[in-house]
Amino acid sequence: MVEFFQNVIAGLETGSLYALAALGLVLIYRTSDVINFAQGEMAMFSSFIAFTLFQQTMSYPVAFLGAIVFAVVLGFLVERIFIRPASKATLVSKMIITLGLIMIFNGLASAIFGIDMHPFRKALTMDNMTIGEVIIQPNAIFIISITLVIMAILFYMIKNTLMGIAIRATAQNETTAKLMGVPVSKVYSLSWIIATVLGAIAGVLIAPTTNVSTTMMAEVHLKSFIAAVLGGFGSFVGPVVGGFVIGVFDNLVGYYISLQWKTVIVYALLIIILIVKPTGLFGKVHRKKV
Amino acid sequence: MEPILQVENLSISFGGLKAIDDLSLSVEKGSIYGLIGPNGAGKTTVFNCISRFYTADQGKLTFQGNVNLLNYKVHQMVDIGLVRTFQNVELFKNLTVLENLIIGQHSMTKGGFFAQGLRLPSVKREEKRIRDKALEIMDFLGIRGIEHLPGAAQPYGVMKLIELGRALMSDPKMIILDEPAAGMNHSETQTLTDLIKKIRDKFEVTILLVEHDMNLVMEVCEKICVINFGKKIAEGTPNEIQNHPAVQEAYLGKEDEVHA
Amino acid sequence: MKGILQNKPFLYILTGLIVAMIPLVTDMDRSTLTMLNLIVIYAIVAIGFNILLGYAGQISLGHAAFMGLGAYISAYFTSNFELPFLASLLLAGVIPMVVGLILGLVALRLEGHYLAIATLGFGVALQQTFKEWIGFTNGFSGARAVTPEIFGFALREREHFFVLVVIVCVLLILFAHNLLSSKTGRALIAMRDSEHAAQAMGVSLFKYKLIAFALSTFYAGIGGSLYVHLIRFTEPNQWGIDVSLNLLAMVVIGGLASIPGSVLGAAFIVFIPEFVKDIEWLQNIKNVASIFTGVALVLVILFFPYGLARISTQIKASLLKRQKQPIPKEMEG
Amino acid sequence: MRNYSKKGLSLAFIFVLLFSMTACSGEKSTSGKAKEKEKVELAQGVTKDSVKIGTIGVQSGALAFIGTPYFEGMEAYLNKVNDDGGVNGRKIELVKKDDEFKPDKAVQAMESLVYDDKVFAVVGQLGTPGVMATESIVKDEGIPAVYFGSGAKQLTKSGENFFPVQPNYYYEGKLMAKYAVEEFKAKNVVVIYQNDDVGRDGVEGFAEGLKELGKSGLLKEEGKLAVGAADTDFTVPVQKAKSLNPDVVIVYSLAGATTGILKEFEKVNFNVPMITTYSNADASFLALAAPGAPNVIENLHVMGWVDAKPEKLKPLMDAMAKYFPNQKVINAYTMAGWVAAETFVAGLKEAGDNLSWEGYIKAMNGLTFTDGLAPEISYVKGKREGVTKMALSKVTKNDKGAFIFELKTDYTEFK
Repeated sequence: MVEFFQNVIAGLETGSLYALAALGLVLIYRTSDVINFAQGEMAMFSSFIAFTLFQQTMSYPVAFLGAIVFAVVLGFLVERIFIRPASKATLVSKMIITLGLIMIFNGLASAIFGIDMHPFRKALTMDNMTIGEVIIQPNAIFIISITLVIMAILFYMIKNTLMGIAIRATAQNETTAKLMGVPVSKVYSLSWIIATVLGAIAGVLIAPTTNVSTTMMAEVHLKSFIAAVLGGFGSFVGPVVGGFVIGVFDNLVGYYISLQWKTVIVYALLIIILIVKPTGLFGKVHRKKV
Repeated sequence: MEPILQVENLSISFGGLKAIDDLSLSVEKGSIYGLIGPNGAGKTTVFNCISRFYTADQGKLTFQGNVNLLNYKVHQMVDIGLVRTFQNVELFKNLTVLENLIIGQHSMTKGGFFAQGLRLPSVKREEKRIRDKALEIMDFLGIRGIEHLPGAAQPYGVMKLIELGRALMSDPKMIILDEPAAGMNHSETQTLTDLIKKIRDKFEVTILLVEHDMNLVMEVCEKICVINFGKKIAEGTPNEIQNHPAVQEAYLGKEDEVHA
Repeated sequence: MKGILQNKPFLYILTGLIVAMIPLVTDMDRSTLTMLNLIVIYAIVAIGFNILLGYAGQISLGHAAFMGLGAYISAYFTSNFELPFLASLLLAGVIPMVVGLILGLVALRLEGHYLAIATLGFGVALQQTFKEWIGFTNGFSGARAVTPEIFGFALREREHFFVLVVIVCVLLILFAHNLLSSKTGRALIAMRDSEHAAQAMGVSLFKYKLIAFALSTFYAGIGGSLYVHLIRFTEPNQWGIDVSLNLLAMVVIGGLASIPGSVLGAAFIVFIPEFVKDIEWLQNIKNVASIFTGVALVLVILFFPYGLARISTQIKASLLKRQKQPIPKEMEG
Repeated sequence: MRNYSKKGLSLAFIFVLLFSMTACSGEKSTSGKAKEKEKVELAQGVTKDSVKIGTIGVQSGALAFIGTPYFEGMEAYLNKVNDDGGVNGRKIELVKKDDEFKPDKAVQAMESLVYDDKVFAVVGQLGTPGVMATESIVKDEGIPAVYFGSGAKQLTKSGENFFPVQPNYYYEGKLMAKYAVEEFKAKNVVVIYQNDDVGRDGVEGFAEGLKELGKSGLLKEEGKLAVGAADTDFTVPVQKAKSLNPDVVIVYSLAGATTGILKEFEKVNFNVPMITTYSNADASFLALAAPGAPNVIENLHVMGWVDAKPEKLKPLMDAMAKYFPNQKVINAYTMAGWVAAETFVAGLKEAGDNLSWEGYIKAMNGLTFTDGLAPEISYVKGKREGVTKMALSKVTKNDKGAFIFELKTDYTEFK
């Protein structure tokens, strides 16, 4: 039973990072209809900024904030330079642009930061707590709660603020939103900025586990896609739940079924869920309009 | 005259809202039958049920006396002789005009997978046959000369004709037209009125249409069914309908300008 | 004469003939020849993938795994059962095709991005199976393949192998071309353009989605088989998502729903990194090839959205209506 | 457009005919080529003042962190040799090819080295997929190939012209078993291994080693725990390991996964002796792993096949400082590259002016090299095992509180 809880808590910890990244994916997808395959690489870039700043200043908050500021700029620039000029391109074409961005960012990162792995510190370095025999790291609690807080803020903003309403309107129907006077181009910029920041946070928080390197986000990125699909691209709650589910499920399958076949089992289950519920766990099925 | 299509007690609802409520109607073979009603009355929904895009919650759909439509899937409709057009013209934008028409013969086009890949003589003959047939129909519709242009780059009226031609290609027994005159100007509508009659006579088909344009409906249809809120409120000849009090109240009365 | 030049099958055969001859009459480096072989092999896979993406409008991000499956099958049957090369080539097409049908069934339920991720997951799972099913794949030690023999003639030289891959490629191009310009092709395009209208015209989505997946995985398997007999080695890490993404890039860069485009796209993706690596003053920058390919990808999408194969048409069109820009500026909200 | 005539068919026929004709003529031209080759084969890539050698390995992409230091180590040594006047008056020229860790690129690279650049030897080819894919070319051509940056075990049986140096993972695994049994008196062992070519060979070798020592019972089937190189969560294998209550844990994974595993050990306070692979035997690994696991890392033992004593490493450090002054990372890969060059040059010196492939292979066959970083490399009597003597070091804190490796055992062989 101890092992069970240990696995679940760790699953929630990594799962919350998948969730953050997935939320970014869904935000961009809902507003600008792009699946951003470069999200992981962008987060990696931001993490390198955090690492570099930390090396310079030895202050974790400064490094963290620096990465976020960088992510804001990066998200803005990527949308302006690469995505907006292609706004009339097909969905697949936009997807390919983000694939091109993977190559560009990965190449640039190793050209600028080098190809070595670097250790990075945790957000909280206090001693572990124990409940019964289950060991809980304060850092894990921090990660899970920061994820939940960010989500809460985001949900609140999207539900209640003007910008949030604009985002939802654009997500529903771009043309109508434009006609209604929603500053659609600002909404695009904003959603890319928020998404890139979310990715950066996920990157900085996973860095203590994966080390800072050009490949650090590979797994998180792939899992965030699955989280988004599992929860459904149609809602903002879905990907969050999807992230937690993937994180926990991954560990439970590894522990109780097979470490070697874990990946196959998780993906097979994903496909089965999709077949049963093609729009994800939280997606609504619409009768197609003819 | 025997009925070609019988709709009995058709009902369908979306999320608790009844779109069609216990609707029955019967279309006679060889006739031109109109389905009208105010916006949101459920006309297109009826069409979607008949053409099997929607599966009704209850009701019976019988075609040619003994064919239960509920046993067939959407793509099998053309096989049994029932073909439809769409409200917002759905042409295939990456096919040429000619190819758009040829698709209409899809189910009747012979030739297996490998025969096509190897382009056996039988496939070549078949291609020639359907091509000639398509050209013939284009002649009939008066749209020759644009065969090799992209289907979706034509004027709206022409696209409507192409879609009509595509439907005719499938050797239908019955054609369902979803607002054929939508987006057409007066003279185009006039041409369409004649065309619909000509099609019925030449191809010996039954035509069921949903339409907003009252002139067209009154002029072309032999029998009209009026629905509102998913329910049938009247059925009869154009004359009967025009003088039907319930219809005037529900529909014509409010939209006098249509008559003007 | 003009008629002949407009006869596409004739042009395909003629081009194939000329291309196959080039290495035989010129003196090329062996490594360059290997690259040419790879280009044609990837072209085969890209053509299949284009049938799926360009014609049928179905996306897959797991197609590398099917190429890998073809490679493993061919390596396995030629080495372990001494199956003749041509028979194993066929088998390497047919078995992935059957597996591809399963993916096609998945595609019947899913659309767009969901399909993209489901296929991505399928690819990862298949690749993971290569890693774990050691009896069949020999795990990370890799599977070896023999030099192919056709009617007793061993294709040891790259020039000869090239003739083989070009012949296979031309045959598959002709098959694809014929199929796509008949009933099946029209049905696929119709399905991509409007599923509703296609269905209403009697096109069975079930049948044609399955056909598209089956064809594309067949081509991928054939490509995989040729690949493994050229390189004579394969291992599981090769068949990951990066190759799937490359396939996607080939098809989009070359031009959706264009057979010559697929070939151009394959050449572009295989050749450009090699080309960039040979530019001396760039060599000090790490990963310059990757940056360059990425930039090229983005530029092609932004400025030649119809693909390399249609650049001339695009330029002609934009000259005709000069007032209309190929990429309309976005309206500000 | 669609008048496919019979012309198409008849042309296809001509095409096939032409193919068979060209196939025949092609054969002629190749036999011509082969003859040409024989003439130059005597010393391809060798002139009176230079020897051209080639190498292949990953220099870009995700695994560049291996290739970059590795090739730097190699170049540092070669630059040093050249600056000291070369070998018998011949400067060594190195042609580097990037294979991105992909077999097809490796094949192209090997082809251009052997047939186009016409190098004398292939030295220090890096990466198992590439090495495996090009093995048949090297074998067919008979070109000397010295040092493989690969732990694949079949290289020891590839042929006369193959000169492996780096111990293969399978062998290392066997040796680990010996240490586990003899040094640690283990009763119950768990292996956490990276589930790829590295870890699988390691765990297989370990099991075989136990078997040969008659101790198969030490490692149970459920004690073999797989991790992925890119995993983000190591809770499961560590929980499983802990629940099996082992007295020694083998961590057979590369730096990335190993640091993750160590952190998880630290988190659950799992203190048990650990042995890891020689791939992690360097200071940069410690710099990466120690911050996240300051306590448990002192339980870590590492295998080593290069003598990393400061005085032995001095030439390497000096050369790196001279030729790659900006490189701060000097790790096991740098040392490996250095040894690759060292071993090749040792053979070159031995061969003197007899620089045909046969001459070089003959010279190597008489070589027992003990002056380098590796304690002993010998190819005498057709031996092709590479380095077989390895030693165990333990992580400790030095006086300044920094983590270092401390040699614990002598260099020993498996039996």
